[in-house]
Amino acid sequence: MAYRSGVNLQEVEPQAELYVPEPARIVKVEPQTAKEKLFEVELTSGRALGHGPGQFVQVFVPGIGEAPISLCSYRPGCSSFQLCVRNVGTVTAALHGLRPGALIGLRGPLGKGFAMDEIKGHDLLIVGGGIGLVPLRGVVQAILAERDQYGRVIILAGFKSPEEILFRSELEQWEQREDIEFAITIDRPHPGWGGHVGVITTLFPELRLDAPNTRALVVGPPIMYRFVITECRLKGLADESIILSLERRMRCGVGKCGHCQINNKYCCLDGPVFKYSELKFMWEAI
Amino acid sequence: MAKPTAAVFSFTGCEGCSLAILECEKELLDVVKLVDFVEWREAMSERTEAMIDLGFIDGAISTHHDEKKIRQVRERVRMLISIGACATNAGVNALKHRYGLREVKEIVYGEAGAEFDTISARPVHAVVPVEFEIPGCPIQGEEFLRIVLDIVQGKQPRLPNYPVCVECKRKENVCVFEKGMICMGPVARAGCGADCPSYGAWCEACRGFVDNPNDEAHEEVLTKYGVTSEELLQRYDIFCAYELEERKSRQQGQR
Amino acid sequence: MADRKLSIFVEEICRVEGHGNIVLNASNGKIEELWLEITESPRFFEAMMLGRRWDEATHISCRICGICSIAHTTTSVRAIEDAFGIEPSEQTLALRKIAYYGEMIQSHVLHFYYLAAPDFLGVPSVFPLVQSHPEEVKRALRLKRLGNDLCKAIVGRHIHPCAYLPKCMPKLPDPKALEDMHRRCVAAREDLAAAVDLFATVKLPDFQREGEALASWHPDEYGMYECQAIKSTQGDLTERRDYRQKIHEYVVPHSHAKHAETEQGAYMVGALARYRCNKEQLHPAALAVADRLQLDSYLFNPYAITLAQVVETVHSVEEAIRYLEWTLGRELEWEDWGVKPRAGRGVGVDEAPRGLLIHDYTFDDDGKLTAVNCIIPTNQNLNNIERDFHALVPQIIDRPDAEIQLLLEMLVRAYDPCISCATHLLRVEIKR
Amino acid sequence: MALLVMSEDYVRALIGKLMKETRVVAPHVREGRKQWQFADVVDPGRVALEYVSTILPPKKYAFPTEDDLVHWRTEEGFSAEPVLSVEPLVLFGVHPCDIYGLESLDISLTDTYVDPNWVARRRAMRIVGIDCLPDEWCFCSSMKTCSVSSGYDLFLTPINNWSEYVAEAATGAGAAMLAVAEGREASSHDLAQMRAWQNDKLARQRDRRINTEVNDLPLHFTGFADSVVWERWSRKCYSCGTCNTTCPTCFCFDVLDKLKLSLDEGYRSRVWDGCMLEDFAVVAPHENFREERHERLRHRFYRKYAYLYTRYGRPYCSGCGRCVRQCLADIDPVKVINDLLTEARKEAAGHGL
Ligand SMILES: Cc1cc2nc3c(=O)[nH]c(=O)nc-3n(C[C@H](O)[C@H](O)[C@H](O)COP(=O)(O)OP(=O)(O)OC[C@H]3O[C@@H](n4cnc5c(N)ncnc54)[C@H](O)[C@@H]3O)c2cc1C
Ligand code: SF4
Ligand code: SF4
Ligand code: SF4
Repeated sequence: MAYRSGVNLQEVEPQAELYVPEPARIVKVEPQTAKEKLFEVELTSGRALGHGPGQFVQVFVPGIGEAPISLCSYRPGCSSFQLCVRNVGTVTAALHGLRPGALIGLRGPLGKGFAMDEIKGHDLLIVGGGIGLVPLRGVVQAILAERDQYGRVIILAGFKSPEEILFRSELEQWEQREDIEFAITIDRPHPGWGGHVGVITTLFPELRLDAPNTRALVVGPPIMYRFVITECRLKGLADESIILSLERRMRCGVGKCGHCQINNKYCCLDGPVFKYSELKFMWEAI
Repeated sequence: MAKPTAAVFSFTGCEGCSLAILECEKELLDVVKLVDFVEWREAMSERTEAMIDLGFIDGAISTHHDEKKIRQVRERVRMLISIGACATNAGVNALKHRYGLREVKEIVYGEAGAEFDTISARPVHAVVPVEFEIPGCPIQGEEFLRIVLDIVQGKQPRLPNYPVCVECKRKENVCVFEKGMICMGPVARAGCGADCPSYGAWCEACRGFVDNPNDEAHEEVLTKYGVTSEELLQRYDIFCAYELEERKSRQQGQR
Repeated sequence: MADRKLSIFVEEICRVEGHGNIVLNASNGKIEELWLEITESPRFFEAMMLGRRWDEATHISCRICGICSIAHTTTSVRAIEDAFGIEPSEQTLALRKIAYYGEMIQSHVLHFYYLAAPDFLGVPSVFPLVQSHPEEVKRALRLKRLGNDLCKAIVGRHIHPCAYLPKCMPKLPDPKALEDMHRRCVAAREDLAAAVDLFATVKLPDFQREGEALASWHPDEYGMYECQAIKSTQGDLTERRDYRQKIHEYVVPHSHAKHAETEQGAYMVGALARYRCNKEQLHPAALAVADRLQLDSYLFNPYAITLAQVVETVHSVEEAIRYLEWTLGRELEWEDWGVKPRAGRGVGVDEAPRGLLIHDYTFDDDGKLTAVNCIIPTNQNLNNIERDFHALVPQIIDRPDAEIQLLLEMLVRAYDPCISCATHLLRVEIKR
Repeated sequence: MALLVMSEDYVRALIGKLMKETRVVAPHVREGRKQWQFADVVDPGRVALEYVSTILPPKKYAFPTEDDLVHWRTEEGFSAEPVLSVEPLVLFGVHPCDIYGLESLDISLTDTYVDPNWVARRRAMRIVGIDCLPDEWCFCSSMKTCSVSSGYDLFLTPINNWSEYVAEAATGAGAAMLAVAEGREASSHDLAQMRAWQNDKLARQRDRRINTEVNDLPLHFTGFADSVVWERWSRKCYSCGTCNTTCPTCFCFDVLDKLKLSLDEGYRSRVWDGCMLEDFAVVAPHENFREERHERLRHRFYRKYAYLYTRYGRPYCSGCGRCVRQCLADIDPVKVINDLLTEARKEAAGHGL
């Protein structure tokens, strides 16, 4: 029989701390919008997290619970890191109630982030919808740290309304930069908004891309993926050049609990960052 | 944060649910460190005029007096939590709806019954808005404590949305269908630890239904075990009579 | 003070189960109105049960009362068994009794410690006692928990037991749990001794009123469970099924609870009634406690019901120990559940902690209920309480309102009325 | 390895000897019916050596229904530590399908990250396997789990109509058990009976087969996500998760926070979960990735026979039949898969293939 045989349990190394949150301190809290806050966090041990862009941590609020949150900063050498959290439920609400100095628990970094080595040397089309911009912010920071390693960098950001715009001052800086092509849109007209209006796909017709050399990094709500992927493919991007990050319910974050399974992938282990080519035959992915 | 105040108010019911709170003996001493009980007729003589943070209601609303009183209570309470099958679901009280109100009075009290105040039994949420509901007949002490903890911490409490079979199988029970009993477990909301099947009896869905019960499957299965649809409905009735009435009127409303 | 108008209205008497009011109107020392009003919403159990299958009957009727739901279940199951001609095995009876005494313990402890003791200690509820009498409170918790856990070990839980069915136990208890319960029952003797010490210091209000008392009777044991006949302090025995010949129920306008009487008029049921009827059959340990509390000198003082409960708790713990030992001494056997319904009438009579409880069912061929009558202890006591009121008030009418009110409330509480149980019961209203 | 033939009395005597040193768990009949449960042995005479299947698989000893993982405090800052209680254990009387189940969880729970609680408890476990006769729900012959060649210390095969057992040690621990056991040497006649036993097992399942080679299942599942089969079978599914709960190869869990009433300390513990339950794939806010019953049923089947098969190199189904034995709606994997295969053939015919 061709079944894989059992595991020699004497040879594996049990990870005693696998589910144990490590103490971390909230250093700073910055309100972003009505629903999002940006937390600056560091491990109390002083150890640097050592994460890559697109990875996440399991954040534990004592007594309340745990939730997966993307690491949204990428600043090698800096012992603290940032989490941008939208208040949607139990844990996120409790997080929003915390002040600088509060202690939380963290597990991670977890998951496969954006493979920066694979996208180096290419033009990048970065598309972020709403809270989807959160993991992408780390990517942009990584790119800017080594700007010369990449080709063109195009960033498209979409929000429902001006009130929901995240990382406002940073977006303004990106907009100012000569080495980034930046566009922002809001879904519906809004008093006082002079910029582009329309869903994010309405920014696509203007785009001129060198398709074979372009990698698209797309993060947003499920509905956005369907339309943005179609646009990317229309622009001639190959399926393996479209890179996405997905969200699922996660309890363990380490490929055991089964909640984040998307067809035969575990979102927490094999993702959250996937190539569209991996997902396109998965009816549960998008 | 100041210690929240709590009160228990009883309406039409057996008061088993208030007793279930008193029965958390081991924990009660810790609970009074978390919340201050300021009014609870069954257990204490004190009463209060002040606004109450947490009001637990047991019992259904089944008289005009009840109805008036619950409206007054609502005014005095920040967070209203119905506890037990009667308060959340009208409980067994709704069984009387199968007869006319006049008939039930007569059956029990004879002619003298005619002047008694009774109206259709309704859950609290049908009369005033409630913030949360803890089901069960009676409520489970553990669940009650968990929910009080959640509330004290500002956490949204949650009830399981899976059927009793889950807890029943975790306890490795022999399914009571195999003993010739009829079980509501497959459509009933869990959270009780499958108490009844674990002690060898059947589940009566005292916690109401899961969000999307598969009644059609249940009817089919029960037919397999020789139960008629009518008997099935009767079974549903014991604790879910009101829920079924509500569902029916919702469906009619949609049409 | 001759022209003092007295008007007391106690709305929703506290520390009783259910809703009731006391109404007292007196003018110039003459009582104009004095009654116990039951405002508990009527619940119509007897009607709701008609047409239901026999296997639903118990689960519905035990919802009459959450405080003594084991008693209701016991009586209901026995009515079903009576109707279907089922004789449960000795093992089943022994196991049921453990749960039954469990409830007696928990209910009595709840009453004498949580509900009555605050009166004697001069506080409004058990909560202040947590600070002032921590040891007593812990002892009360321990004893009450013992009662609960006895129920839990056998029938799953005390409020609306899960596993109490006609014919046999649907699940055998875990022998380890039984051993544990035995150990705890034995240890509880010490807590009880301390409770007895506390109640030995209590001074009861001075009041006596003679009257009939009814209780279950069993040839071989103190009548509680498995009643064979209803015994009266008048000396007569009434067959279980013939209870109607002795007890007459009627509706009174001021109350949702039916009242009851015998030919002698109002009568008393409950712990003191049982003591008066069957004292000789008590366990010697309980008799010794009765002596210590001088219960025999209070036979006609309703405030002494609380003391009788202390005595009965000792009895119940001893009985629980006896039946636990019986069960532990043998290998429990599986019995198959399978009840065959048949047409006929069945009557269950037992003692709820508050007194005589009767469930009377008639079934048709399909095992569906065609007639139901339930007689509940609190209902039976209501009449007696009102008689007590009328005897007591003239004796105390010159005292201050607050004292009158307290004495009346304490009197009602002493009967340990379970008003929700009375289904069909309480507020004190004093208008002078 | 040495073979020893033991009478039933000797087998029970061996249990008695093992009990002196270690906690021993074995199947026991439940409530006087044809249902069994792994439970602590109190009296070796009451162990059910001849049984069909326990309600819950023996994985519960390494992966309890509720298992505390983490203990945390906030008294002085925040601290957390792993929680693990392990105790040496002999699992006596495990059927081949359940051994297969335990080995499967060894694979998935050590893949990439190594689950500490599982591994510690599994290491502290000795397994005595025992062979069985399948009932009308078993389909181990289709799943090729009728016999296993590893995953046990000692294995007992009944011969001479359950009066004797051929004991075969596979490890040092197994050999040590044999060393204290009594019995006689095996003869070639005994070995022939062992083989006959295997054949008998296969023969009993002749009419209960999956109509394809199990190795081909991942392939057969490809492209049938939209098959009517899922909808058809899910119509009578309660979403009660009994199939997940009783499965020896399921390992999904939820994590609960249990807070002490003092508010400054608590546990995080895992409880069994199941992909058939309605809220299994719910994320914020109110999005359910498998909202429909048929989506959940499909996921379960794909996970067992395709996803995890490709991922971990073996099907995550041991053919023990528990899921259908306990399913009130009689949703039978054999029938569902055969139904899928039939539909596939019809479809292929429709395409003129
Ligand atoms: C890889 C990854 C990265 C992420 N990164 C971020 C990020 O950077 N920032 C961010 O804000 N969010 C992020 N999220 C999303 C975030 O994890 C979720 O919003 C978070 O888990 C919500 O947790 P909560 O406890 O606050 O909400 P919950 O209390 O879990 O509730 C959220 C919603 O889920 C539903 N729900 C959850 N559990 C149940 C249940 N058992 N039964 C019924 N309904 C249920 C509820 O309807 C509720 O509306 C990320 C998610 C993933 C997977
Ligand atoms: S006994 Fe009831 S709750 Fe338990 S598995 Fe069977 S049907 Fe489900
Ligand atoms: S098993 Fe059913 S009837 Fe029993 S407590 Fe649970 S929900 Fe209520
Ligand atoms: S397949 Fe059967 S056991 Fe599984 S969830 Fe559906 S009804 Fe329950």
